[in-house]
Amino acid sequence: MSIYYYLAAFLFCLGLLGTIFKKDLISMLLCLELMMGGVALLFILFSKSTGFLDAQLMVIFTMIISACEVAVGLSLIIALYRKKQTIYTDDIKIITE
Amino acid sequence: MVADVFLTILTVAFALMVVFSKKTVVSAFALLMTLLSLAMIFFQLGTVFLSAVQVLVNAGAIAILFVFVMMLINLEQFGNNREKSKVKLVISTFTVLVVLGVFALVINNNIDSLSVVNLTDNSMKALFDKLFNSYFLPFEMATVLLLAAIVASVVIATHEKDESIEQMEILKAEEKL
Amino acid sequence: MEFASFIVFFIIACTLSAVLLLISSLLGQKRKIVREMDIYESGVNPVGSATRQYDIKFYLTAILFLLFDVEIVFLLPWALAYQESPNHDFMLAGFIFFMVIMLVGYIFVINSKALKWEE
Amino acid sequence: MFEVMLEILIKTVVILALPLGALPIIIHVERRGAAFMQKRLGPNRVGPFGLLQPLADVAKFMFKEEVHPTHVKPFFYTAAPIIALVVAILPLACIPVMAPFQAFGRTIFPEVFRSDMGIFYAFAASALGSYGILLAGWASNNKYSMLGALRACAQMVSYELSLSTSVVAMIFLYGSNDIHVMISAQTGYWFGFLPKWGVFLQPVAALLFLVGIFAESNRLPFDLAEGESELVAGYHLEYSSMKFALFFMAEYIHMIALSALLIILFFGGYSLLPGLELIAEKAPILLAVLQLTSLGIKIALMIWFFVWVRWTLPRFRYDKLMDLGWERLLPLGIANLIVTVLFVYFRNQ
Repeated sequence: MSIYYYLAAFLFCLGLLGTIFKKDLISMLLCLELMMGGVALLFILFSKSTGFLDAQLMVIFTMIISACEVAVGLSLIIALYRKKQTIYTDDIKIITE
Repeated sequence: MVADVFLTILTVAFALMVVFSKKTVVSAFALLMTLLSLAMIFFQLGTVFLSAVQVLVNAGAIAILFVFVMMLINLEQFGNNREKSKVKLVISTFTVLVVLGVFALVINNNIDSLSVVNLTDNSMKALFDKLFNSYFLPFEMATVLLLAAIVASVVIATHEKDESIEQMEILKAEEKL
Repeated sequence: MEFASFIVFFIIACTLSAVLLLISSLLGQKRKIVREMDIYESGVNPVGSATRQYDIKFYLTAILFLLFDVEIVFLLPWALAYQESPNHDFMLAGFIFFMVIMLVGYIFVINSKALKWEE
Repeated sequence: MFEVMLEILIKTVVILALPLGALPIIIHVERRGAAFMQKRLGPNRVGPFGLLQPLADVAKFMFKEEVHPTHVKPFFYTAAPIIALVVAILPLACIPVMAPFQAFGRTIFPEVFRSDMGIFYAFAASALGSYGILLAGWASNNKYSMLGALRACAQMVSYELSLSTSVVAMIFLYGSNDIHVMISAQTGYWFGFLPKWGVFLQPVAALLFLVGIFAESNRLPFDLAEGESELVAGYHLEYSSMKFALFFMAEYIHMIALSALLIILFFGGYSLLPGLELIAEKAPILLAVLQLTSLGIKIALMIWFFVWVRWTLPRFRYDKLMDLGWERLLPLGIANLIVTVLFVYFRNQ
């Protein structure tokens, strides 16, 4: 079971690196989801190893928050795409029109 | 034990595919598979409810959302490039090292004292009791957060109907002429 | 035990479908006709690409599904905890608060005409 | 260890063999039923009453040429039918075909895996049903396929909401999510003749669930995904031979699994049909067989209902379909849930 601790760390770091290095917004959101997955796994592992159920509840809240984040984030991407026809972060350095 | 290693390899492979795939749609399907293998890990760890919720919410809804957005945005014109910047490389290496260091510290200091407690089916009832006693206020606040997300996403995605994509394209075509 | 059963079931189901595909690819007739390999578009030559932009309503449906699904999924633990709970009044108050918030969101969605397919 | 593995294997094979074996019969019944309702003959040449027609169909699917178009995305094109079938099969794993019984010195549960979260698992698995379709539509790289897949997907997710509200109402009423507890709550009679089925407690929830499973399995009147007059065949347009057959099988198995869930929640699952108790009292040894028969008869009636509706109701228009899902059924489900909760609360006062 301890191998899962390393898996959680790997997922978190990979997601982090992806979020930093990706150029388009959709891929960045995908990588954020990876980070969320790693965090959820870590919470479950802690709950399993210490017997505290609070950590499992944190997983539920993680999922709610990731749902909200994805919904609003993708809406922003859609709005941006309609306005500027781009999803690259480099093209949106100027926010105001 | 074999199942542990197998599921870990599976998850790692799909996670790598999310980051390194050239096409964004393939990344999205790889993310779906990562979430599903995470759900299988939750299942194996005995938290069947969380596994089902992971499949219902994360794999069932979030991944569909990503795929839909990719159908909406014509992704063929965007490559899936990664940036090559030295500043970012230094910063990210530093960050990852810090994260891993903290993690290693926590795990190495505590992993021996962490006794494995068997979570049985009864723990599910205890979990729900706890959710609706100690965590009642956060739970209700979460619904308020969801309400905010609903309003925000509808407003953001539907505003400015005049500037719809098709009209933009017509304008572009006229400019070319 | 549960997990082992699930894995066995899953592997057998996957093998079954893969074997079915394999059988037909082994037994099936093989020809190479170029026209047959083309995109089907009611017999005329294909126009444009299939990766065009589709209606934003599809996307809005998916996003609202995600958010309402999260709310309904978290009603399930509530429904299970209600009978066990010693304090039914408290649980009912929580449920009503939850439902009011959800209905506010729902009424907003319907009022904003985000899901109206016909203008 | 060996015994446990053997038990799992036997259960898996039986649970897979029952619906897969019933599949040709169901398809035959559907074709003959369609013919009956349209005053035609239907398939009647192969074998007596055309009973061997399904076998001929299977052979045809196997020996057909496999067209592999050049414009598709090869990996996903091949993976999509497999995913569709596997996902359709998965919910069957937690559906019990009879009551738990004692044998070889322990209790044997007649489902592939036993968990009190079984019903959640089934819904989670059937929520993945849209991926096979979406993947097929995208990989086919065809406008009809893509549009059909998007339509099917949007429709499935919309109706899943009202379906979930009815499940919440039923779980709330039974006070448990264990399938066996749910079914044992539904055995017995009210007033001596009316079976204690959930459908009499919650007719609105039953209606919502029924409409929901029609939409989830993409059957008429909700088969917009493959509306022949506009989209030719929908998401499986570019598929042929066995690949097409896998989609076909997935649709029917999805139908069977969802019908079984409906029967567990609202029609007493494997509890005996009225009248069969008399036999069970005379010969208790037959109880398991009678339970299996009861479940089989209930599912068969449900499938016949699917066929009946298919040739009775016309297809919806797409905007009407979405309006029905979001503006009629979802508020109905929420209102039903609120009324149920308030009723239970005030009854206990």
